[in-house]
Amino acid sequence: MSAPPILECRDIAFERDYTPIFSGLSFTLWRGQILQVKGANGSGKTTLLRILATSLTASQGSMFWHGNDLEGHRQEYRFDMLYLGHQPGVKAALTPRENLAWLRPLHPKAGHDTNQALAAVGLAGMEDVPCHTLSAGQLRRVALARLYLSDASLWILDEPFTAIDRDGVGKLEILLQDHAQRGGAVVITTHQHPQLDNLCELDMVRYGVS
Amino acid sequence: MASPDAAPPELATATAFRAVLTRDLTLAFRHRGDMANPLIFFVMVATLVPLGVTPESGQLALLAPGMIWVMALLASLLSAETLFLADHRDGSLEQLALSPQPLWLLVLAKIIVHWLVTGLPLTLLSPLLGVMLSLPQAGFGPLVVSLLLGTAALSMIGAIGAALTVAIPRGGLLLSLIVMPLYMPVLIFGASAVQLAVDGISPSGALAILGALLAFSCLISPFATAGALRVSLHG
Amino acid sequence: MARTRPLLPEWFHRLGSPKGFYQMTSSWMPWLAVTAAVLLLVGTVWGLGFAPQDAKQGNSFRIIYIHVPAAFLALAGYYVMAAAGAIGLVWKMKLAHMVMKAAAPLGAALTLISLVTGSLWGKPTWGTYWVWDARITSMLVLFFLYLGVIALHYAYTNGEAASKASAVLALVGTANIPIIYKSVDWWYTLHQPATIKLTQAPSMHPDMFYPLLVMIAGFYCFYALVLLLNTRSEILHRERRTRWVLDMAEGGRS
Amino acid sequence: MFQFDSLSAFIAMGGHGPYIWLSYLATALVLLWLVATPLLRTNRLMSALKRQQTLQHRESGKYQDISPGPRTEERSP
Repeated sequence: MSAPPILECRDIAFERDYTPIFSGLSFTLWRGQILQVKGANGSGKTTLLRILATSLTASQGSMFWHGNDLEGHRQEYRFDMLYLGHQPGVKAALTPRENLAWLRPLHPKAGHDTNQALAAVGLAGMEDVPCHTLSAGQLRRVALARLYLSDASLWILDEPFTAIDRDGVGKLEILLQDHAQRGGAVVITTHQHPQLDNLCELDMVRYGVS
Repeated sequence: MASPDAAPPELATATAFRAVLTRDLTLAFRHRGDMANPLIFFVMVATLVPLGVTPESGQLALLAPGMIWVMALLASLLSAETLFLADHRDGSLEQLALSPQPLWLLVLAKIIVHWLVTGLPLTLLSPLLGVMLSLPQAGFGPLVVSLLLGTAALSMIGAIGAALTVAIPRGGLLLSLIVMPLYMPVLIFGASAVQLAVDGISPSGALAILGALLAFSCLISPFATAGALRVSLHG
Repeated sequence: MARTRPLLPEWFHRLGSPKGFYQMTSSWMPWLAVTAAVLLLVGTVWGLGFAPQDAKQGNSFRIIYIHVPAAFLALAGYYVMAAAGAIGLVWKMKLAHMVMKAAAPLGAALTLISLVTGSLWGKPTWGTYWVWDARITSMLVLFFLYLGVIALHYAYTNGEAASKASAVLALVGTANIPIIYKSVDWWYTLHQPATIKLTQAPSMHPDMFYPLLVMIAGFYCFYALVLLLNTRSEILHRERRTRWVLDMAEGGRS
Repeated sequence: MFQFDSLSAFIAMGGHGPYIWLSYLATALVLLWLVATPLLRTNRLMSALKRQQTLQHRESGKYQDISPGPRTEERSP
């Protein structure tokens, strides 16, 4: 591989309120790879994802983006990364269209049409319905619609499949596969068994503190 | 796919600022009822003074400048909590913090909307309170001008407290505790501007300092609030 | 990922490790305690017994020997707390956060002392326990600032977030202190220009002034002593699972 | 040169005695409290750690595991 990995972590450790959660965690994420973070509840999966998304700062260790220390390139990194957490990050009082209207300028990239994105996640015809009338699964789909709109190369998705029905999961798997093939990379956590090829795994139990 | 050596990404920060501004305005419009709460509180507290102190207009006139300002301060304090709470609960605050856009600018947009929705209506309503508390005629002009500047400064300072207590359950009372001392200079110059005008002295000096306080808080507050939000999200 | 730290001398980082700090300061404690006690005792006896009476206020001015040092340190203590918070935020030093957490209640207590002694001094001078004098009002606001920082610190369950949040509040408070003091003075002159300022030391005869210097030095030593005591107790509390603390517990208190 | 001619004059302090002694007493109490809290806190922690150390040697594997065993896999994984 001539080009440096999209994301490389060296010896990441995290402690919350002086109690260590995990330590010594290192991995590299190359283009075209999908990394599934596995581990029991409370093993720090969400914490790791929030560290990768720069929402949390690790107690120790360093992270490299395209070979550069993340510390100096936070803004470019965030420009090229999309993080979807447990909460959808969608305002219930607004309609899906209005929600995407304020979420898109945060990552201003060549984007596709909002209607196409909402149709792709199965919300066709519901673009102008207030989100508080939508179900939890539909709310998450509004957040997932951002994946169709953004050109960020690194996606960090926390439990993207929860509350999504069968065909929604199928579509999402295809989307992740295409993204990887186009040279992007994905980090996900899920308790289901995603049918994805070149899926690599990272088990938190190896880094947990005994 | 961008990589660091590509030209620095064109961030369109202005569009992001406008997007957050319109988002919050539409949200405020969707919850129109909530906009009335600080105003109702403002007028209700005004009726406490005659009930509690004296209905006699001569004495009320002495109290009016200071009391109206105290009530405006309390009303804006009550509404400061709503600034980030809803965004924190549904995760949109984290999305704002993780965007490449400068967080202090997005926070500035939110503070401006918060002022438009609470501070400005309070200012426009204050002459009504002036009448209720028999404020002398000379005081009305300076009252509106001082509240115009003052409520903006209060929204700015209140944002810091709101950001610090957003992750704390039932953080509302704590918000008032940590923000009240920072409100005092604004109250001092705001209320004395009206008092000076009532006493026939030109209030321009006090209003000028009030403007300086607003400028100072505009300079400090967005950055302090952005820093405080990142701390709260870390918690 | 640890923030790339600006260039700092090595001893600053060694000082940064709580264990290193604890062991280094163990030898200072007895000296500090003795000096503080001696200075405070000498100052009190000198101020109460040997300093001449004040022409106007008579003996009640002797309260100045605890009011002024406490007021002075209450304000200086806020800046110490904010500085420790800033160091903790910028260089991510756990020890700095511990120093800040130790400085907050100490500063609040000193502010309380200056308020109580000021009010007791006001009774013989002005006939009432509470007068909205500029200096005392600013001291009261400073007390609220301290209470705000302490309350915010205890509201967070996560210790680290608590230190960072209260550090931010302390810094914002520091930026506002000069403004608060100036605006209270302006407000005071607007309403009551005439009466004397309480802590404006009346034309100090040298014999009155020396005990005051001794008392200020004594309070400084006392402040350093309690700050170190609190920080060391916080270090032991946070490192209670580590080997060196457990050994110390077994080997009897060192 | 001691300012007061007698001990009782010293205590009376020319009529201002109560205020002066009260403020010195209050200050002394607060200062003592400031010194005492960290010392007490350290003592409590140290004795708790000492007790915890001795306890740990005797107490181990005290609770019997009551969580259900692994279910036999009826359906295919």
